[in-house]
Amino acid sequence: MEFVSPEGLRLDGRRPKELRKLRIKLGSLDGTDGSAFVQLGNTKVLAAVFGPRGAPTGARSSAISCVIAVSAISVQGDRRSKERLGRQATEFSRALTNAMEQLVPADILKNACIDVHVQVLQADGGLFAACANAALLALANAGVPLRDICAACHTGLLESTALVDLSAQESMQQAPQAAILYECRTQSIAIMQTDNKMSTTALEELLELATEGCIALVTAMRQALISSTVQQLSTSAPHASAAQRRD
Amino acid sequence: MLSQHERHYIQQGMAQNVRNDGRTCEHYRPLKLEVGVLNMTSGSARVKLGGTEVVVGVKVDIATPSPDAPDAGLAYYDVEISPLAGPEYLGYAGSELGASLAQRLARSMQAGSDGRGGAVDLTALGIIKGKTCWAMYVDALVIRVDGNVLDAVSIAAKAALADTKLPSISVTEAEGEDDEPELEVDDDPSASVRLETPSVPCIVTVSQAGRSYVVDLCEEEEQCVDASLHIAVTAQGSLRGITKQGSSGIDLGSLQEMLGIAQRVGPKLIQVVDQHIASGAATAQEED
Amino acid sequence: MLSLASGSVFDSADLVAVAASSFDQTSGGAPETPVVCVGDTIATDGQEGFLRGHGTQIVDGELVATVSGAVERINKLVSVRTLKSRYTAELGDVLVGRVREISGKRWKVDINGRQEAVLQLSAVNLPGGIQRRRTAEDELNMRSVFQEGDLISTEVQSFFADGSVALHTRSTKYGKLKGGQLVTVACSLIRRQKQHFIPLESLGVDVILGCNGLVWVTPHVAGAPAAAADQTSEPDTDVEPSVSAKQRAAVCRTANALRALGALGISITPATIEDTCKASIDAGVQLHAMLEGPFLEVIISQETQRRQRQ
Amino acid sequence: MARRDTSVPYQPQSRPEAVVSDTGERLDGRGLEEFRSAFLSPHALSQAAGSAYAECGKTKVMVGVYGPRQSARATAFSEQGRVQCDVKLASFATRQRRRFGQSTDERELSGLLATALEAAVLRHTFPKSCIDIYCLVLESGGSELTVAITAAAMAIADAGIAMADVVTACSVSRVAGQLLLDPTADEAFREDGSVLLAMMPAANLVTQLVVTGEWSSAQMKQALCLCMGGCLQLDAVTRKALASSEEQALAAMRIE
Repeated sequence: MEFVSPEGLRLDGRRPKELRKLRIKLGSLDGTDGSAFVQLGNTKVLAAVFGPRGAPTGARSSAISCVIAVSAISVQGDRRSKERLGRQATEFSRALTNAMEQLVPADILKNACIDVHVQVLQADGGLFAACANAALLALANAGVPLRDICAACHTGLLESTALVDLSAQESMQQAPQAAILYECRTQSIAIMQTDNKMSTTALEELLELATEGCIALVTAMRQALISSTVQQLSTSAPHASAAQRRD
Repeated sequence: MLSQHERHYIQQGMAQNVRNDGRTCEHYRPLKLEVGVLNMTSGSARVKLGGTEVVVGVKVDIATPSPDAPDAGLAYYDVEISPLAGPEYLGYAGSELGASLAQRLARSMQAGSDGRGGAVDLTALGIIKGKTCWAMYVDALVIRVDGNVLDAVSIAAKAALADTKLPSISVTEAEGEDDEPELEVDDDPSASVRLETPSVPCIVTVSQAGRSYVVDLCEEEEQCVDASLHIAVTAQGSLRGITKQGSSGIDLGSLQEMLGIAQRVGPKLIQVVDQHIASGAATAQEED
Repeated sequence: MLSLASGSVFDSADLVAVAASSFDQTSGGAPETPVVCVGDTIATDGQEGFLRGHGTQIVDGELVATVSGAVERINKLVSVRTLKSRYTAELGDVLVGRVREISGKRWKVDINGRQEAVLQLSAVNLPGGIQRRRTAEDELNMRSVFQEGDLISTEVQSFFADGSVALHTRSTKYGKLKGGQLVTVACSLIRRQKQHFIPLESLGVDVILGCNGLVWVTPHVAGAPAAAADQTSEPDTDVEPSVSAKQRAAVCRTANALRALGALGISITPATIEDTCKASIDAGVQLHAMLEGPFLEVIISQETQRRQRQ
Repeated sequence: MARRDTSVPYQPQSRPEAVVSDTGERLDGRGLEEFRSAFLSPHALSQAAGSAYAECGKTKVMVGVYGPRQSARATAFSEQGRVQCDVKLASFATRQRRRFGQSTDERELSGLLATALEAAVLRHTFPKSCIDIYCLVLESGGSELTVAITAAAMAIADAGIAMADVVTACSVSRVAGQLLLDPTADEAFREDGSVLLAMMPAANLVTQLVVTGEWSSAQMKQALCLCMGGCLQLDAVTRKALASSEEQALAAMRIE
């Protein structure tokens, strides 16, 4: 099975440095404080935020709790592969939780709690990158202050070519892969996950490509956030200044 | 969580046939139904009934038939409550609700032990008598709970089953009698086989509040009714599966009245669902 | 452009998009206020003495937005106002809250905010209206005043150290709410104004616009202040106000108007409520059809005309 | 360490094909609308507040009621007491040995039993607390839930908990178009539809209705009437059993 054709095209016709079709929809889930739907190729993820709200009677240890759920309809394989993906999702949700804890200012979390729930609707590779993007967009849509806007991207080295945004088929190979959650303003990496053995030069190349991928994703995410805010602003009131709200 | 006064106001409204959102007692909330939303499943559907939102996916695998029904396939029903429905559905409460919904959905589709008489004719799922058959997994995922979840799940299941495309299978007979006949699966969609779903029922939940009988309750109204009956009704109006819920008894007269309402409302609901399925299938583009 | 008339069920994001696009055409392009996203640097055009307001942070000398919203400058104070966040209380706000729990001498009240509010036993008018010290016996029958799940109209009295809110119902217009319907909308759609108890005689309803986005609608009671069970004159009897079918239809029309305005993200004022209800009566729209595509387009066109008049 | 049971019964379950002879006689000689021999005895457990043991043909069920007591699960304040049910099938109850542990169908049976009993128990008499009903099916010879409901109601009465009325349940299976009252496991296996009705005979209120298979409304009416007749018959037996156990208790007290 040849993953990169001589002309440099991948199985689904994309070039190595090309992301899959990205679709973002904010605020589509009623009954939540904030929500975000992210679709990258066939991977579809929906995230919802509940809070910040009064912590229930027992004050929990960390104020942000993140749950990533994989359901039977979202997995291609059989029951065993669903359980395996579910375990990986729980493990990744821990990494995502403490990344979010650093992103949200401490005073918000002092005596309130935020629940970030992510549901994987369809898993076709690059799952955890999509989950991280959806969770952060949902937080922003809920009006939760964030220190920085960040995006996540998944890259791999197949047949000595660095590919961005791997599909399930591409990520099934035992090739070196790297996924990062990248903070764009401070240009720092919040989460990094690598799979399979790779040389340090390969790692650098993958991180380089992943950063480019994140920057491209962030512009799309920023655009979605801005247009959603502009729409809400223009419907709620043509006048915007707070003073007028106090008449 | 409602106050006693809101509960009284809602019950009085039901008695006057004017509910909080202006509907009459036998009026359904707006229904949005799309088919083929998950392209990695054999069949899928997404339903929004008022605020309640459900996605159902149907997957098929190869399995060995049960000894009691060698020529029939197998069907499994499961309902999961997504964490998107809210933190209160994580853990025990969510799995409890999911398990009871799955049992009621299965009861409405249940076939006899010989695989016949079910909502979906399981004999159509048999491949080689006694050796191999299709196992059909109907999995529902509840994304938002806003009352009347079981009806939304059953509508989505009916639509997903109508959308299901079974890959066509050609069985090449084995020459020697010891080796197995090979199965050759051709998953090109144009050659796929559709299931017979006209006799698949829709569940109509009829609830009793005082002397009034109400259909399609939203979440607040569900806290104001005494008892409810989940009644699966087929297009012809016959009853397929019933379960009672709620903590007060139903007198016999009301029981007959509620069955009558379900048999009147059910076929109309199925007509609306079938129209959506027909039009939904035509516009099943990638929009989510 | 997604036309509403075709379908009948939309999620709030579609509705806001359609409404915004039609308003933009009339008010000529993007709104004049600058909009920033999380992580954008806010131009302080060299002003040295700027004050950091809500929704912003200072990162090595630069002012950076922490939320996406509209930039607001009130002389030196620069802040970013978001639209969809939860209710943040201000002193004197009139609220509609729901009692969640009774513990010790306090009711814990859910006001749809970041933290639960507290209503002290001392901050309530006791039945019988006499002013006296609270005895242990009062503490025992707190549940006869307000129970779990009860809706109450109340006012923000003060703040605790940890930022949570202390409420009071020390005036006749506040107290337990009966015989009506609750509608929840985004709190940014309700502007702080002098009068939050609004009688709408033309529609035959009384409305309490809670600053936290909870709106209580009841049939209009001539003369008496809107809706509050006057808990001072006689103890809280269990008489449930009976509502006639006509009154109920009026309450339902107003509630559906509120839901439609909330879904479209149009700010809620007595004027917009009355116009929407009158439009639905003139157009002869069925009560339950007020949330479906065709009527929503009527509201959008009505709101567009109102903006042109402004 | 739970042993992975991969064993299979040495002899496949023999399911008789013809269950109803054309003369309307069933395998065990009963008529179409006849009950199996029933044995109901309250107060079968000493340590429970109330208990009952019931046998209906081969189906044997033991029920223990504990409470009203503080509920283990911390729940919000409620003026109405809670009824918590837990139905379990013993591992030897069915022909194929069952792995012990809460399986989905046991959870469903518990839910159906709770709904059937909640309407009859006057729950406002024990606010903020709960009664726990533990039901163990020792042998499943057909319509286990029916016998469980009747036995549980008797156990609650035996515990002296206020009830609006006793609850009796009865089920009907449709085999080849014929309605069989109180079906055995073999008859239930051949059914293409079943109706289970639990009701309060004196108050004439239905507390549980579970229907599977396809039924026209006429057939449904007929099945419901048959079930109600069965419930009334069972009601007489239940009241007699409760009365006699009460007399024994009084007699025992008088002697000392």
